[in-house]
Amino acid sequence: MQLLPAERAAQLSAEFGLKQDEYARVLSILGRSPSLTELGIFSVMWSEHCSYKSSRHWLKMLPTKAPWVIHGPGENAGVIDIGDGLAAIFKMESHNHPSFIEPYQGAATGVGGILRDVFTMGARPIANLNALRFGSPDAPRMKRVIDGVVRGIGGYGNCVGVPTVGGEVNFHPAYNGNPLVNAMTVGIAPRDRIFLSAAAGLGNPVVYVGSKTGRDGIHGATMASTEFSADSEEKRPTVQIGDPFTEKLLIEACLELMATDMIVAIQDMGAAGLTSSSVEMAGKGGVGIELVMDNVPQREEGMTAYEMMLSESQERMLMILKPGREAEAEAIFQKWELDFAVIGHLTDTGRIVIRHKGEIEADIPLAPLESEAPLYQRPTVETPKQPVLDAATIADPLGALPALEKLLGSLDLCSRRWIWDQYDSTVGGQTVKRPGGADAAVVKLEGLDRALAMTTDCTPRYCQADPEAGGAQAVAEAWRNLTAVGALPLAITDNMNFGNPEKPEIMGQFAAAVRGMAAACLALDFPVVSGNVSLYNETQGRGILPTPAIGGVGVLEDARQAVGLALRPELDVVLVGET
Amino acid sequence: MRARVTIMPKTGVLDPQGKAIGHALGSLGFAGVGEVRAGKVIELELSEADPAKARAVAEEMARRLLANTVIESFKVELA
Amino acid sequence: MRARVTIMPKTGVLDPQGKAIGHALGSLGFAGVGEVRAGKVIELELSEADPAKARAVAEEMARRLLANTVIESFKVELA
Amino acid sequence: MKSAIIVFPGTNRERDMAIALERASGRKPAMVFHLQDALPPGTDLVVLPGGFSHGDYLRCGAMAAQSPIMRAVRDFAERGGLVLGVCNGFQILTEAGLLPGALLRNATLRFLSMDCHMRVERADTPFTSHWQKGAVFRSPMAHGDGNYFCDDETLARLNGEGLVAFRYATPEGSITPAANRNGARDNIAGILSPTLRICGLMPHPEDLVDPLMGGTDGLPLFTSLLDSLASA
Ligand SMILES: Nc1ncnc2c1ncn2[C@@H]1O[C@H](COP(=O)(O)OP(=O)(O)O)[C@@H](O)[C@H]1O
Repeated sequence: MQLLPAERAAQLSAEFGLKQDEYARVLSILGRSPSLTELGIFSVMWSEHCSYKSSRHWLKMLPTKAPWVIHGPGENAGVIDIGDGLAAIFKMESHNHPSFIEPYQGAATGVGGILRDVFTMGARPIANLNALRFGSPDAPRMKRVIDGVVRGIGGYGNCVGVPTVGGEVNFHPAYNGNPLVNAMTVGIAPRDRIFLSAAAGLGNPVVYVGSKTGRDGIHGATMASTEFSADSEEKRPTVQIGDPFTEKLLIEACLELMATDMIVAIQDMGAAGLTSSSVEMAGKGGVGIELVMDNVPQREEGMTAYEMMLSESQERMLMILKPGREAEAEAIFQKWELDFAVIGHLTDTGRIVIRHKGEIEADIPLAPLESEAPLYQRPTVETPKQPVLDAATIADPLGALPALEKLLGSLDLCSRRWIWDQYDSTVGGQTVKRPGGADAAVVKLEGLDRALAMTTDCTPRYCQADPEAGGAQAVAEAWRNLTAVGALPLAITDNMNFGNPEKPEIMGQFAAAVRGMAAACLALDFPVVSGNVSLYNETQGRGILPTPAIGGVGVLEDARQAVGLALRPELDVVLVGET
Repeated sequence: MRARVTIMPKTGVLDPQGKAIGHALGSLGFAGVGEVRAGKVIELELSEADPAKARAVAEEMARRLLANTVIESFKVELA
Repeated sequence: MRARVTIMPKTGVLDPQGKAIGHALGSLGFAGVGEVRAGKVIELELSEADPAKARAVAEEMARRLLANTVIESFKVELA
Repeated sequence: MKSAIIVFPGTNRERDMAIALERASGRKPAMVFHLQDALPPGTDLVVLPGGFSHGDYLRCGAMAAQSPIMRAVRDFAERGGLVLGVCNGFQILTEAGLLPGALLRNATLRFLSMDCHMRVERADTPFTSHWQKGAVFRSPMAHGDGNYFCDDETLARLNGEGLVAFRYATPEGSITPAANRNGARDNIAGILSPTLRICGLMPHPEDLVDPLMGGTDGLPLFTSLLDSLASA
């Protein structure tokens, strides 16, 4: 193995985003200087994006259990029992930084990534939603960002044939240099056929399927873990291109394979691609894994092991098959015209070993890679409480009618039709309530009376003023939107979008938002089953508004009981609750 | 002056369209097809008569609007 | 042999994309832009080494798949 | 009715179509993969459903039109079989030369997903007999390339021979530019072959066959087909 000279290794580790003490831990785990590939693996596995090192401490406060929760956080997506022998599988994920660099592709690949998180567990995706925050439309580049993001979400979802049924959008100058693109997918699977990622079975083949590997997005996961600066222009070559057509084939091929009994474990290659999928699968299963890079399907010539391990090429999956079933499985992927390659096998060494061209490129013990991953309890500062305004003392500046007109014309309240008119919301033939039709989208389960309701919610303004109340409010709003269509709210996924966690006031926002969310979840019996954290959402030192986006899912036993927004002339309007 | 701006995906950037076309040509029975790349071409009628200036204008158009230089490269030809 | 197939909308066929680009260039402040047409270019790596044969193959590919002659015309260049 | 739905790589509205056909006829259609070279024996209706066959790369429907199964579909059509193409299926039929014209990018250059209204231009066809001539019905549409184009001569022939099946209209039945969101020539939403046995249209009546999804406006397309096959 070619080890990096000590000085070079230290310098590179900093470039890859490892802090000095983190790098010291790498040295003590290995007991020697790392190779380039090893350093790459450590840096992505210990990035904020993959390790949740700043947020994990706080996320533990969220309630994650209920009798209907089948798998909470920790799997590729959350799984809940929805009756009739079925499970709903769902998650939300951010693609904020890539969407600023290349809005169309960034948003498109965000949708692709979250779809894979869901179908990798055996679900057929039945709906997509999104939560978007843009800057002021007059800010430089922002029109292009808005247009590109909306097109990208539509372009990907429409082509894979999963209806985009809901979402939300806000505008605020705090997002001028850092828009938020959060995508959510909901899928359905038989509740006794859920596929997990823990590898098992000494000698079992490790199989790669999907698209070929190119040099796309190398170090994307670490990019999502550092603040944006003016030189992020330089990071451009890392942009990944989405291929929704290949994703559609991958969905069909994986579901066909999942109908057999050949799969032991499966995981999508998301951020940090082959590295995170192989490390996590082997780590969870407590086994070792050996990969031969020569067998990885490659799109470009002369790729190194380092590049292949860190590539973020899209539309790829990794799985462990039962022994001797490779040919049968391969036939399915051939039918769908996808690459299929056995790239390694499981071992009992507890190590990940990467070989390429006869050389060992990496040899890392898996247990400490996980157990010694950095975990921070970063200092927090509470957001100062805002004085309560006495409405009676504030003069009416406009009069009721002009105020109403102004509100209806404001960016945050005006019609979103121009967005959802670009999203196919009916494909699948099960959409009972489309965007604009109800407080939550309602999608029926094919062949059954049952339907799912889903919504995304957050009001960043509230979270800025009082992160705890804002976090609770976002959960409560999701719950209200689900009940408003007649659904029983079951569980949520979340996407925590915040600024730089190294700043105590930002970490204070984060901690308070989690507290608020936890309180609301407990009070409403509305557990968190999956989620995603996106930190370092800042541009040149200015943070975004704290934005804990909530994706809620509920069930209706009879889709015919779904309630929409439309008022019919003969009905009375009744106001419930105190004003 | 007529300018032609050809816009291609940068080398190394995935070209799903080119890939699919290459595949389709194969199934149509065309043998010996290697890499296929799909791009765009935009033909512009410019009132500028000076070739050097016309080229400069077309290049600026490409940089500012026609090409997405994050993922695409472009070339300007005059006719 | 490398072949480049350029595919343009036929005259008389509406080219909304070209029109939109022309409009966008105008709003970016580019003056003196006349007609704008938007087309496609497909670059093919062919194992065929004989130029005449390579051209014939590329033309057949264009006729059978790459261009839709109801709405598009095409041109083959070798490089 | 023994219908066959053709599934190309990237087809994504085959399940919607199967639901509509089953709802009208009580019978499940066969799903036929594009690599097959024959239709199931006894097939009396072939449906090319919506989606993004081959990703809609190059041109919508261009690659699917060259699939092995399309030879069988062509033979079936030549023998007088009924062929319905919806959205991507319509694009494939034009690319295969089974219907004239082509579908260009929407004039708005955006994907259009919304309800539209269509006026039924003739009711004496296997696809439209359960409507009155001039009836207007609502249907979802969802496409990026639905802008019907043909040359003047073809247009004159379509109009002259009554081969336009559906036009985009206002809910009251007026043929206006505003009702024509994608910019199609003469508001054409769907056309027929001269034999009246092949029909292609852009919108998705199959997604409006159930009151639960907002209505049954699209159902007559399928009951018409059932009727014509039952009485054949
Ligand atoms: N980005 C988006 N994608 C899809 N649908 C959206 C998006 N933003 C808003 N919508 C839809 O527009 C409608 C109105 O949105 P919003 O004003 O956020 O509603 P509410 O305040 O009731 O949650 C909802 O049906 C919502 O699903």
